[in-house]
Amino acid sequence: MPYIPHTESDVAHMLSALKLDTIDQLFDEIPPDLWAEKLEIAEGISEMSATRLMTERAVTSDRQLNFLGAGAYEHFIPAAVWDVVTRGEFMTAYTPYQAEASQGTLQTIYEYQSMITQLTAMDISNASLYDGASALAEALLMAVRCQKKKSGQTILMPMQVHPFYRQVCETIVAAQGIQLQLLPYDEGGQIDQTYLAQLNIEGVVALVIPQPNFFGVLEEVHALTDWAHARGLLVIAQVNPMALAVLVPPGQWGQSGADIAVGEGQPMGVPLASGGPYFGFMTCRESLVRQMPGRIIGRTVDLDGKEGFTLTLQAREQHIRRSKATSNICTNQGLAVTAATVFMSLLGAQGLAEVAQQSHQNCEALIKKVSVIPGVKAHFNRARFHEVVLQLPVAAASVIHFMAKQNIQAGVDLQPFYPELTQHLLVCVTETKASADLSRYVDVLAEAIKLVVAV
Amino acid sequence: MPYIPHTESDVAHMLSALKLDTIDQLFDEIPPDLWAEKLEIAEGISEMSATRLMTERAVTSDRQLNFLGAGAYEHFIPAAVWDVVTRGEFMTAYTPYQAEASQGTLQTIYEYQSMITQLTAMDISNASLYDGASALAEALLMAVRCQKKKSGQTILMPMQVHPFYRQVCETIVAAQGIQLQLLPYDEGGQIDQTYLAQLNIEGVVALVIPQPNFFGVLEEVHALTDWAHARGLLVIAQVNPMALAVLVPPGQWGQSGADIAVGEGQPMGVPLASGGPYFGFMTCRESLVRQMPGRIIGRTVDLDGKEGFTLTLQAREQHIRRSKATSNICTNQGLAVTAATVFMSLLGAQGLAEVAQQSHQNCEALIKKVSVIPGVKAHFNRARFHEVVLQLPVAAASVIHFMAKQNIQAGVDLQPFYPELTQHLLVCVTETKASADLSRYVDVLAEAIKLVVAV
Amino acid sequence: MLIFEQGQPGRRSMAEAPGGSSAPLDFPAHLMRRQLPRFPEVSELQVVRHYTNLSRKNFSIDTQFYPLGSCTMKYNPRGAHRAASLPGFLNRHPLMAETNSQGYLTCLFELQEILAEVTGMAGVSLTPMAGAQGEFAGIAMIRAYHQSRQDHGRTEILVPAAAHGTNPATAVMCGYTVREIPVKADGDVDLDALKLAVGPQTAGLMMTNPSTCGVFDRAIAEIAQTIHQAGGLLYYDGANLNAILGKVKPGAMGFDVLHLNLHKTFATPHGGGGPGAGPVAVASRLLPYLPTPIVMKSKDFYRWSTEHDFPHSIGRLSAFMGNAGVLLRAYYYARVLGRAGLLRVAEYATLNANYLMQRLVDLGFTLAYPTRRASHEFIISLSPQLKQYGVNAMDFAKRLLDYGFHAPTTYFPLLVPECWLIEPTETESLEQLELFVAALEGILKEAAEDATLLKTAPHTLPVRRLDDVKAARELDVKWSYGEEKTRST
Amino acid sequence: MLIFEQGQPGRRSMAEAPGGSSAPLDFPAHLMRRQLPRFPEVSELQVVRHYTNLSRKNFSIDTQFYPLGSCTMKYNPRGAHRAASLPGFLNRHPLMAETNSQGYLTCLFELQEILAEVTGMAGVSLTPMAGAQGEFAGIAMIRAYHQSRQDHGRTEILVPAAAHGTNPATAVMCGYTVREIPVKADGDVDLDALKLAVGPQTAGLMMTNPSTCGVFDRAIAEIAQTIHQAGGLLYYDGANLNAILGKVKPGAMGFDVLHLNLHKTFATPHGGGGPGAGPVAVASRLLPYLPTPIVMKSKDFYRWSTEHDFPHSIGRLSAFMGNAGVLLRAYYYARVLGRAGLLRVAEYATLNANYLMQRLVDLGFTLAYPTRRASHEFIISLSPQLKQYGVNAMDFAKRLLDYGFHAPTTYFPLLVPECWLIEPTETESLEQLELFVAALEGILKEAAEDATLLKTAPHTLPVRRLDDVKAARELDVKWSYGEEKTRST
Ligand SMILES: Cc1ncc(COP(=O)(O)O)c(C=O)c1O
Ligand SMILES: Cc1ncc(COP(=O)(O)O)c(C=O)c1O
Repeated sequence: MPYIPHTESDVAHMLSALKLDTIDQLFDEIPPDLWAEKLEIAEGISEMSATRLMTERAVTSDRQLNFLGAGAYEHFIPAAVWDVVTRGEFMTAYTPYQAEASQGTLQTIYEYQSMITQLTAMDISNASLYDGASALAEALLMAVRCQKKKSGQTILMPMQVHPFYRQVCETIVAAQGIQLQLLPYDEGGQIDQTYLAQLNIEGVVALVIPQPNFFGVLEEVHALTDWAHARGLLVIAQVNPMALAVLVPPGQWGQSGADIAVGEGQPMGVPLASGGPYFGFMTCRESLVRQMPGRIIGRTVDLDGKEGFTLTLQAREQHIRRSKATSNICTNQGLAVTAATVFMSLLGAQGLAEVAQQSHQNCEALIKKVSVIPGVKAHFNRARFHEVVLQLPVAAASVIHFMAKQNIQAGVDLQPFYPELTQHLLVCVTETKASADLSRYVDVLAEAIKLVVAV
Repeated sequence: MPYIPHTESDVAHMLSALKLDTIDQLFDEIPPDLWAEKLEIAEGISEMSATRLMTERAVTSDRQLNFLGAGAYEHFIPAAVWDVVTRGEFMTAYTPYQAEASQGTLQTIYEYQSMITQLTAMDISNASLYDGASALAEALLMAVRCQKKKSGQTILMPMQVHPFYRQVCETIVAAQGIQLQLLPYDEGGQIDQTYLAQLNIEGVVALVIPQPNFFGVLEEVHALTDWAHARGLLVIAQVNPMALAVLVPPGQWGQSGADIAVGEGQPMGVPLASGGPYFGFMTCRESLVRQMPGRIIGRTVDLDGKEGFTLTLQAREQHIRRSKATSNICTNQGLAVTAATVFMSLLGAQGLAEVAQQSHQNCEALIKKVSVIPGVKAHFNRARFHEVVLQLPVAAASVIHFMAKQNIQAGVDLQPFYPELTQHLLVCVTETKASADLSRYVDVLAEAIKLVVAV
Repeated sequence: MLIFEQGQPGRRSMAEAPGGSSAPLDFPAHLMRRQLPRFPEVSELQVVRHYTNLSRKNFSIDTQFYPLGSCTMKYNPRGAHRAASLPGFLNRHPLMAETNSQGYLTCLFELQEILAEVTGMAGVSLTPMAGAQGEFAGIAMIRAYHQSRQDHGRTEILVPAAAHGTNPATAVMCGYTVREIPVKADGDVDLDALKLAVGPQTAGLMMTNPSTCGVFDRAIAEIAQTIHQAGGLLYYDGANLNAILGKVKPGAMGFDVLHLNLHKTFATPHGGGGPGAGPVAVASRLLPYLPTPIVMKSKDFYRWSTEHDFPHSIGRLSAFMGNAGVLLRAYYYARVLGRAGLLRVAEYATLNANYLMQRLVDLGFTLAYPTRRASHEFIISLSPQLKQYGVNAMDFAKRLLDYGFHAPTTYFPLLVPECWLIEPTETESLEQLELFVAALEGILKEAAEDATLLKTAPHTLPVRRLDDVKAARELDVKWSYGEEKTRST
Repeated sequence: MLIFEQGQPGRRSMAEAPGGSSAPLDFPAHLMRRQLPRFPEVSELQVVRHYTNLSRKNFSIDTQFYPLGSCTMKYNPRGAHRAASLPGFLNRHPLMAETNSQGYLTCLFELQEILAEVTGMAGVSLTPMAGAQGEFAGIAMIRAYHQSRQDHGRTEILVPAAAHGTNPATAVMCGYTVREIPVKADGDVDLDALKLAVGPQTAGLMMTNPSTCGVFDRAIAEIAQTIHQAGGLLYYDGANLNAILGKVKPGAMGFDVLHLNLHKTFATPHGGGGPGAGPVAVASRLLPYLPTPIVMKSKDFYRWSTEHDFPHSIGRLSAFMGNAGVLLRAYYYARVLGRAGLLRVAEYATLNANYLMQRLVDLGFTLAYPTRRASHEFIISLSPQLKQYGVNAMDFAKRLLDYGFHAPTTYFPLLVPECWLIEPTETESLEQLELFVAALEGILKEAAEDATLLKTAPHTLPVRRLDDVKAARELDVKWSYGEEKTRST
């Protein structure tokens, strides 16, 4: 029996200790009419067959030249990261409820919290949320809790926050009657500050600032932060951690810094993996810590005064506070956080900055190369980070389709999300791309456009 | 500096402790005329670049449908095996000289020795030799040492021992004046017993019996063993451990069993990996243990009487006995042995038998399918194990070449090794092949033959 | 020692840098970072050694028996890990073209079907990233259902007292108020109390069955009827599905919506706190509200659902589509087990739990529900030991760590005093259970002879009992530079 | 507990079975096995937990400082491991068609070139599977060389007294007798003795330089001249190449043939005793004798050498072509380090050794060669401590284990009494060296105050000092069934 160790004589011994004849008798408290018929599921297969099956399935998405970003970024992950992280002691442990038997996990998360607060220049980090989108949603809820004294619960949400993040926020905050008020972007792809200037902020509690935004464009974070703070709004930064190695961190935005900073942790050593497991990070100002959702690890001492680590401020959490908890989150994304901690230790701040720089330079190099194709250019004309909206002379969907057949993932068609961006492709380039990859991209793109035009 | 942790200030501190100005001064005892010029080697590259380079190189040999055997066998390896074996504590330890700090490795090898002796039905196993071929060579040397009282040092070596094994034996035993006398095979591909009957055994000390032999054919191990023992020869069994799950083990050959049994351990959980690291196993009769080469692990007790494991009978080894050692072997194939131990534990005896059976059946199924192609049939007509010599209507080399282009590794051309086998292909089928794989093989083989005939 | 304490200014793990030339950045100066974050500056060996050694300070399934009740710490097949780590899956961008993703989508589609079958429900969405997010999705669907019927007066979710904390927390996140329903002395929900509690304000009831009391609620049919008659819906918290997998389908019990914890029942690793996956399954009347995306099949082509497929969906719950890597592992697991294997899970999990329960009774431990069968887990109360020796459930738990076993879940469910919730799972052997029994026998003896030994336990772990109060009072949640020089621990 | 003690008849790790139908075997009955071997019968979890926990009983580079002299226990890059584990390499059959193997062959060809360059030799064969097999190949080539010149009187190989055991053992395996050459008090070979020893019977000299005394033999040029003038050849044992990599080429010192231990100098993992790889490199006059196969390049096509390429080869040494996986790791390592990085290996290995030597001198330890620079390793003698406290080199070593450091090599080379051969390697940090110094300071104090503590060490490991004598006298080298019932440990 796969994974079940019981021999026939084990079972006989156990049943006789229970004074029973069959295992089924153990279920005799369950009304017989509830018992299931045979499952309509195929018979089991061996590890060999299952491995072969999965290998064949995986081949269809293997060996793609990937220029997709849009919230999930292909960075090189040193082999040491997952070799260490997949050790049984990390991978097959539970949430560290028994602190003394979980010092490995606990210290690792403490170190993670230390690094994330360094990266964001914020005071406090939790131990992770599910992903960048749900972290943003939790940040909205948290902001509303923090602004309880204010009437109204509207949040200003720029259009150029990741469309999927906005959708997740909708789903999660809707039930609590929180409104998202969308902000338009200007012709540079940034938050439209003239629009802001005229905005009625009645009932508004917070402003979300993405950096870089979904278009890859950098926002004027200082001016925006100061604008919001001047009006008593909280500032929620939604940031790419890799970008923070080179960009001013949310803790230093404007006069007094963002209040909450969240983001998708995936760029820190977590593979693309079809979308998850990733992890959402959340950091905040110290004064807001009691409204923070999720686990937090603290350092303390043991009976002998020796340093040790443990879950702390648990009174915010569902397993203690139940209906009064700051969130319902329980299981988070521990192993991905462990990977991020090892990744950040290996790369170091300098290494992260170099990855960011190299990615950015590769992206700019691609833009330059691609601009020789007639009708192709960068759509927004502002500083950006490793991602760009390319304007094409044809519909992006056709180009994507053609290039996918050549095993090139060309980018994201923006039209479904921004109807006004009719022929626009969101393209990301990271440090993993060699110059030959860029040339290949340009050649196949040119070919694709020609073909589409010809049709 | 890759892998080197020294900062500039570390170096300055260390040099000043040494009262030196430069690292180069540490080399001042080396005559200056010996110092090297700049190395003609490319500049270093990052892990990312090196990984990419190696990935591109590896692609050329990826996704092949493999029907090659000839001493290296593609068996399915459960994921647990190498996940556990590549844990740092196993992979990055040295030879267990400090027993108390190496109980993991030592107990594992003790368990390995226990399993291998069970599999071979022999008394004693060592901790491994380099590979199957060098294990056989060491067995020849050992046999000569054991037969010191006999004059002469000739070993009977069947032609159908793996040709590469015979070459390795030549290389290794030649310097000590040991002769290999080749034995012909009969029309069934077995050791020719009528030839043996007339053989002058003057100066002969041992007989090598392969099971199965290089052709995949089973030898008459009982009769051969008894023949040799009746003449005072030692019997050296050269066996495939996977086959031993279903075949009579060397310890039970004839009246009194083989004296030494060796083989290639690779089928026990070690990947094909281009030929290594594999491991040679060696077992023997208890009375011969002091002539055995290589490490042996023994069980003992510690100061408190608690069970523990340690290197034993070290007086046979080079680090103690130097020029009087039983062999010069020092580093062996420890990690591969660790993998084999985990593999054998996971599969169990029943599992190994099923793998052997399934492989054998798949091979017989292929033979049946392939025999419908005109001019193709099994060349030898005796019982065999999971490997067969196919007679083709054309030269094997051309067929191999054509099928390789279709990413099928068709088999081994026997002509270079056996000039009389002019159109013969050695084909292996293991449990990893599904019925669709066999059909594909047959189809492409038929096509290949047609094409070659047409030329 | 923290990784921060091992660094030296300028030290780097150089092979890990991307290499290549770096022209100066062209960002506007005011947007550029002025100073690098202060990170550890360490070598590759230091990193590998540090985290390898840290890992050795954890208990885990791979190294210890881990009978943590409600958490289903069963063996996590390494084959599933390898399958999910295949480069075609691991390097797959979540937005990769569907034409290049048929293999991946096939796995998910088939997983949806398998989960629908084992739960007896009409449809499945895989996107929730853990049990709690599944709960959120489920309650949000209940809400959407009532709203679609203009049934706006339903403001309350009922939750049995034994429920996991995520249940009430979820209800509140979905805008509901929570009313607790008491549990009877036999572990079943108090049906009379329930009947009194239901009404036009009832949006639904959240419960697990078997419950976290470790027993199967025998009146489940009547409970369902009660809720349904009042116009409410039934939510099934699937955390305990391991107890009945293949044996009883939640759909048959009358549940309308549920989540599964794949990281429990489907044996995916917990990773020291995550990731998990909490797919939701629904009866047909809730199908329109499923969270998206969902994998659809049209003429042998697999694709993601669009808004046209699910215009009434509660929406999206994650940036992409949930914890894909966890889903692949669960799919692998389901395929290896197959029809017969999935059923065996419940059978042997239950056998192990009942056997272990009997053995502890033999030792003199006190069951919380002595008249009942155990499900896949059971509860003992250490109140008698507290009274007799002054040793509480936590002391027992900490001492158990010294014996090389992870402790059961302590002090949950809250309604049982000095509670231990014990779940051995089906992948542990009879011998392992006996070793656990022997340890408890030893500790019981120690409690009688030397209670301090327990009260100051553990004694053999990397640290002794930790000061949680200090941790909360003197909040220290990150390393501060400057500390290197002043500390001596 | 042994894995054998955890089994139960009939228990299996079932997912691992191949599945499928099994018709009865058609072998002749007398060739069939009558009874299955008695193997552990255990579950997958039992196997994973058992070997995971066993691994935790090892010291290793990944977990401890491991200054084992002559063994070069440096960091083993995980990137090399990943690269060698790529499916295209791992699943490649050794006899796969060359047309499908160009990537693999390119790596090996370039590795041959790199090794030739760093050793200053004319040609390389990668096939030897460890240092000792490299030695065999080298001495066999020396033999073949003399034979080709009909120079049959050369029956003797000279070996310095400090040589590793494999050197004399190898010479004997190649049919030579061995003569030991004494080493002087300063660690250099006794040149006068050497001059007396050479003659027409001299086939060659095997030596390492720097030697296992941890010093560079300054008279190497004269040694080479002496041997060459006598008609012998010089064999270089490359185990210590880490000390001079990129700094001095053995070819420049006059060596004719050598092996490299890639598992030392090129950072491939030792695996708890192997595998390694011991490529040989030769000066041009020995090229014809290289062991085969070798990778050849003809017009951008890479292929294996055939008998036509090397008709005078000493032959084949392994079934296929050596430890391919180790070679790929070494190739990766060489590429990542490159020209500058390879040179740095020697520089920083030497810096670490000399610094540590100085620190131990400061503590009052006694150097074996106090007037000399350390190479990448150095020797202290614990004779003074033995005299003063009755505590020998082994006692010190065992106590060091309690401090969480692996011990240096003890009692080798044999010529230094109470010898510790210490090799920190270049990948260890200054802080790590200081921690080691602090530990030795502590132990020195303990030796003075409580010698028994050392003599009965270790105290904190899975076992205390083991009885080697009993192990050899009452040989117990395998599990016997039936033991389960009788044992109690
Ligand atoms: C009964 C019960 N419900 C819900 C949950 C929450 O699931 P998750 O941790 O996956 O969010 C748990 C997890 O411990 C549980 O045991
Ligand atoms: C100086 C010296 N020579 C030779 C060898 C033998 O090398 P291997 O163990 O790779 O066979 C060693 C290994 O310890 C050594 O240190």
